[in-house]
This record gives sequence, C-alpha cells and structure tokens, in this order.
Amino acid sequence: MKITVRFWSYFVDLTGCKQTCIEVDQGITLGQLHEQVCEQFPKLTAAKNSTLKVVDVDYQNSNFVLSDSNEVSFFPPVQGG
Amino acid sequence: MKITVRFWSYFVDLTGCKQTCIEVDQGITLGQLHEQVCEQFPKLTAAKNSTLKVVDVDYQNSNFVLSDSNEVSFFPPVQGG
Amino acid sequence: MKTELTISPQRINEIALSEHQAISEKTGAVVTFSGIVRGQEGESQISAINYESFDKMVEHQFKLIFSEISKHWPIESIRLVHRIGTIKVNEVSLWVEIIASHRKEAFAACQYLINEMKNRVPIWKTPIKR
Amino acid sequence: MKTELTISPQRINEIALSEHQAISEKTGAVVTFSGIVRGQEGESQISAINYESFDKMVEHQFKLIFSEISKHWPIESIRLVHRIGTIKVNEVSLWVEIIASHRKEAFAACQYLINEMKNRVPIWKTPIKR
Repeated sequence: MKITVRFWSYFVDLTGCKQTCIEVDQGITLGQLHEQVCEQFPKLTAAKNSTLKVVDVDYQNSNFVLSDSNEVSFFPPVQGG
Repeated sequence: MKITVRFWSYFVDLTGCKQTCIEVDQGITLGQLHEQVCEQFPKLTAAKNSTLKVVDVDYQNSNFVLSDSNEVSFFPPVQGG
Repeated sequence: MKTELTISPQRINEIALSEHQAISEKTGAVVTFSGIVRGQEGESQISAINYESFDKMVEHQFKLIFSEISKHWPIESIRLVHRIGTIKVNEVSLWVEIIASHRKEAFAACQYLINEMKNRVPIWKTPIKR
Repeated sequence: MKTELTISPQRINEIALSEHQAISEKTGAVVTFSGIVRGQEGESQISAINYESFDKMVEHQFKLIFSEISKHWPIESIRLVHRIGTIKVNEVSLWVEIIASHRKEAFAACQYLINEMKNRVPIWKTPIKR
C-alpha cells in the first residue's frame, strides 16, 4: 500500500520536501515506517529519538499498525506560544 | 499613657464605635491591651482567637510592647479581592 | 520592578488599563487577573458587595507584598487596582497585571500576590442581599 | 464549557477581545495571558519570529486539551488565539482567556493549557535575526 508522509518545520529542510509517498507492506508499523523514511532521508537519522510521530492528527507510538488511508507526519519537538 | 484603638469591619458593630482612647500602663503589651479591650467591649471576646492585631500599619503578635505614639487596630480576618 | 497601586471607589476600566500596558523588549508574558462580584455569596443571592478598607495599611501591606515578589521573581511590572465602596454583581473588584520575561514567574507572582492579599490586606466585604 | 479557538495570521487585538468577554452571574475570576515575542532568542537579537503550524492537527490537539480541562476544572469559558506567520518583537503571538467562578481553577486551567500546548500542539518557531 502507499502511505503519504508529511514533514514539518526544519525536517522540510533536512528532506528537501514537504511530503512524499512511500510504498510499504501491509501491516507495517509506524516505527518500521520511520526506519524506512530515515533510510530514504539519512539526514533525519540524527533527530530520530526526538522525532514526533503522528498518524492523521494524533500522536501514536512505534507499535501503531498503519492502514491504507492513514497519513503520517514526522516532525521535531513543537514550540507553540 | 493613652493609646488610640481603632476597630474595623463588624467589630465596629460589636463595639458600637470606630475608635476609642484607652488609658494603659507604660510597657503594656499588645496582648494585654487586647485583654483590656475585650473586658471593656465583651462582645469582642467571642472573636478573640481570630482577631488580627495591628500596631500602626503592621501586624504584631501579643508580645509587642506598645509605646506612647502607637495607634492600635483590632479587626476580623480580611477578605480583599 | 515598576509598581502601580490604586485603591479607589471608581469603576475599574479594564480596557483603559490594557491600553497603558508598558511592555519592553524583554517582555514575554503578561498575566492579568480580574476578580468579579458573583451573584451568590454562600447561600444567598446578592445584588452587590460593599468593600471597606483601612487605606493607609492597605497601601503599606501591598508594598510589602510587592517587595517580596521582587525578591523572589524577576518581574518587570505589577499594576494592581482594588475598587472599594459598593460594587454590583458582574462588576470588577480587583484587577492585577503582571509583566515578565517568562510566563512561569508571571503566573507564580500573580497567584502569590492575590493569596497574600487575601491573608493580610485589610479590606472587608459586606454582601448586600437582593 | 464555552470554547473559542482562532489560529490566524492576523494581528491579535487584545482590546477588541476584552470587549467581548462573556461573563455570567457565576463568574468570579477572569485570567488572561498574552505571550509576546521577545527581542532576544537565546544569544541572538531578533526582529521577529516566524510561526508555522499544522493547522488541522493544531485544532484537534487544542480540542483534546480543552476537553481535558473541562473534565478537571469547573471552567465557564476558554478563548484562545494563536497568531501564525511573521510576528514582530513586542507583538502578541498567543492570547488566552479563562473564565471561572474561582481564581484557583482559572489559574490552574490557564497554566495547564499553555503547558500542554507547548508539549503537543504542532506549531514551530523560526527566529528572524536583526
């Protein structure tokens, strides 16, 4: 299945794009997708441990199993206010 | 010496006056004055333990030794805001 | 630390007060508090509260509290207005503004100020029943 | 609990917002907070901050926080405005108003809201140097 992945804040500079579309296996977890994205965009690897992982509009942990309609976002710590 | 004693809030209703002038011995403490005032205005006795004791514009405890120029205030708990 | 204290029977005009907010290049946080007369006091419906104050002591006690705040937190400015006399339900009895670089100290100082006022500042309320 | 949320590049007009304060017979406390862009970020002098937001998620996360607040404290109303885009030094980036019967819950809810926002609401800053 194909998953849309969006980047925010300086992750856009690190990847050079705001979003991408990745072909993944059925049943892939959010953590596995994150690994795959870091392989494709190695500059994200340094920020791996502080990366926030979102499915649609909710934070999820690495074990979350993705489905076809999900849109994933990866971004650095937030700084509102 | 003579000490001016002022009452505030419902202590004015209990005593029937806003202020009074009391003849006391030199070296009297604030606590002793309070006792003397309660004898003169027995309706203050019920509120004795919650009465706030002030010399001029500062709270003082019962051991405070009064001098001639001091003005004393007695009042119930405050309720600003 | 700048301070401004007003004890007055005049209606508190929050809009006018806000227009005179004095922020600096370092200001990051402005906390304001308005205390408003509620329609109920304990069990009874009221129409207003009468506030009585021992003015000279009120001023002195507020200054002591301000000086404690300036020792504990890096605050740029405190403005406090306490209205006295008869204040109707829904009208403002107390307005406080704290300006600081960071929100934590602004919130801490504002709450400390109000709590200490309630402990020490000689102002008393008499509810006026409906 | 009434809530009002605005995420917008428009300048925040605190005076106009204050004029629409919706108090009730039960209101006893109004806490407002303004977050203001400081002239210094870390070591460097800045002229402005650019705020970027993931709007759809911002709205959802604020609603989750509002709902947590309504479960924890008896709050009458929350209004929150977060400005995005380029905000100059001394201008307001965030404005929050909490209305409640009592000050303790108003202060608690206001601080909870801002703390949780800083943990979870997807908004990012880029300082613009002088």
